[in-house]
Amino acid sequence: MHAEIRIQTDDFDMGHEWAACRKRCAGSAGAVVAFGGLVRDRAQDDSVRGLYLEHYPGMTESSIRKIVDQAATRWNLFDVVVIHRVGQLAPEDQIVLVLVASGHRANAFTACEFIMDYLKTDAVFWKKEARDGSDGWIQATAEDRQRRQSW
Amino acid sequence: MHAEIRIQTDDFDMGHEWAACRKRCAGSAGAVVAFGGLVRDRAQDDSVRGLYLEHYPGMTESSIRKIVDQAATRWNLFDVVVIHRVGQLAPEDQIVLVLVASGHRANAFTACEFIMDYLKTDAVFWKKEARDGSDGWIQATAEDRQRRQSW
Amino acid sequence: MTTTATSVTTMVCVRFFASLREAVDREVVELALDESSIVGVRAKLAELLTNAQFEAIDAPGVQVCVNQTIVRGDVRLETGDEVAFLPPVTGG
Amino acid sequence: MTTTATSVTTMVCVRFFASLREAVDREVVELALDESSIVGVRAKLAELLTNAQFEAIDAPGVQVCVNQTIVRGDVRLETGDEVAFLPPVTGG
Repeated sequence: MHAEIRIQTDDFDMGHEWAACRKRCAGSAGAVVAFGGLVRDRAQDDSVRGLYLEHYPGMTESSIRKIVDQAATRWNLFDVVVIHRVGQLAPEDQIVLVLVASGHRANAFTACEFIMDYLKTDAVFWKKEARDGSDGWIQATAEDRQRRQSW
Repeated sequence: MHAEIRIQTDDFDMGHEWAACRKRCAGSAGAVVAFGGLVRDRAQDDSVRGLYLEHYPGMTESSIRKIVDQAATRWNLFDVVVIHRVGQLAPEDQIVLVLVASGHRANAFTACEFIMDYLKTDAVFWKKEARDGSDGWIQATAEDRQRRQSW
Repeated sequence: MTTTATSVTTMVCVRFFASLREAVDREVVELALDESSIVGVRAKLAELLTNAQFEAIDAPGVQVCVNQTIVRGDVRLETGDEVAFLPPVTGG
Repeated sequence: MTTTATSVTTMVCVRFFASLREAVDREVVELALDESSIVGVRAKLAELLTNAQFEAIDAPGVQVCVNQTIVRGDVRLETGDEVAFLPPVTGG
């Protein structure tokens, strides 16, 4: 299995990642599922000016690696790419990409959703949301923790 | 909601569709989920030489429209794109793209999987697989019908 | 001799897809119906096709459409209607 | 005067992230420990920080790492170890 984890300030190019993934598992993969997370311009009726993401170099990568390895063990995956941006982001920006290729759609969907749920609760990132009026560090929600427990 | 359904012999460009979808729902969408179906080079231990897809112009589009409208009613979607290829395809080729944007990831994942499950059983397409030795028309599997019933 | 409205023959177009197209070896046929209904279409096709071909379009799982809408049981037809025989579908 | 091996002071680096970095107004501190353990780190931080700052790093939900591995309870430390205080994480 090909697994790739990148933490970067730069944006990523979905078309490029999709093509590279297809090329790596050409012929064997029947299903590719991609999740893209974007910065929204509103949160709980406040307008959002930006999002600042912080990480712990080295530890963040290994926290994601653990999640990806779990997914690869539970489902039959050919390819996993996780790209997570850090630093200052603005509304409409891409935050995260999770790309999963498998033989069939059920495994690809389930593994991609599993990885996203675990990223919310277990990946070593911190997010500060700049809203109109006040800035604040965001935590995983009760729903996030529930979803994580459900796996 | 923006809904787009295209049946075409030409290939599609994931990067282009992703960018266009992001642009249409910039700021409001927090989650984009894409499913890509690819032609595999093997099926049940036979090697596959190609896949021929046939459709019923007009009726095929309306069968997909029904599926998309159902998804949009059940989940809160900003954008849905379904591109389905027809004609002669070779292993590694892209067959289908389902792209769904929503405020949050749960709705986007669920709606995308729902649309794919219904495409397998309800969309008006026929597929003929050219295997080593024999060609044959494919039917939705028992698992496909089960998944469709589960919604 | 002039034809009256009641004696005008109903002309429909019948389409076959995928495995059924191959089974009946035809994509489209124009039928002049004695009885303006699906039952009338089936009667004409029984004359036109071999037994094996007719069995293919009469098999369980085959759906019948009129003007791109799936119909169950018998329905009335008018000239210009498009009837289609669809084998089990699968997309994605 | 020469120091013997047993009297060498353990030097560790302590890092604070995100809300904790802001709360203690520091990113990294170097600490010379009297006691070579997490307990020793906490004792030194209690001296160095204000009460409010210490409460922030001592709050429920804060995780302690040694060399990028989360630890629970007390563990021994050696010179060169990196200790980190992590507020609740969330990615994606």
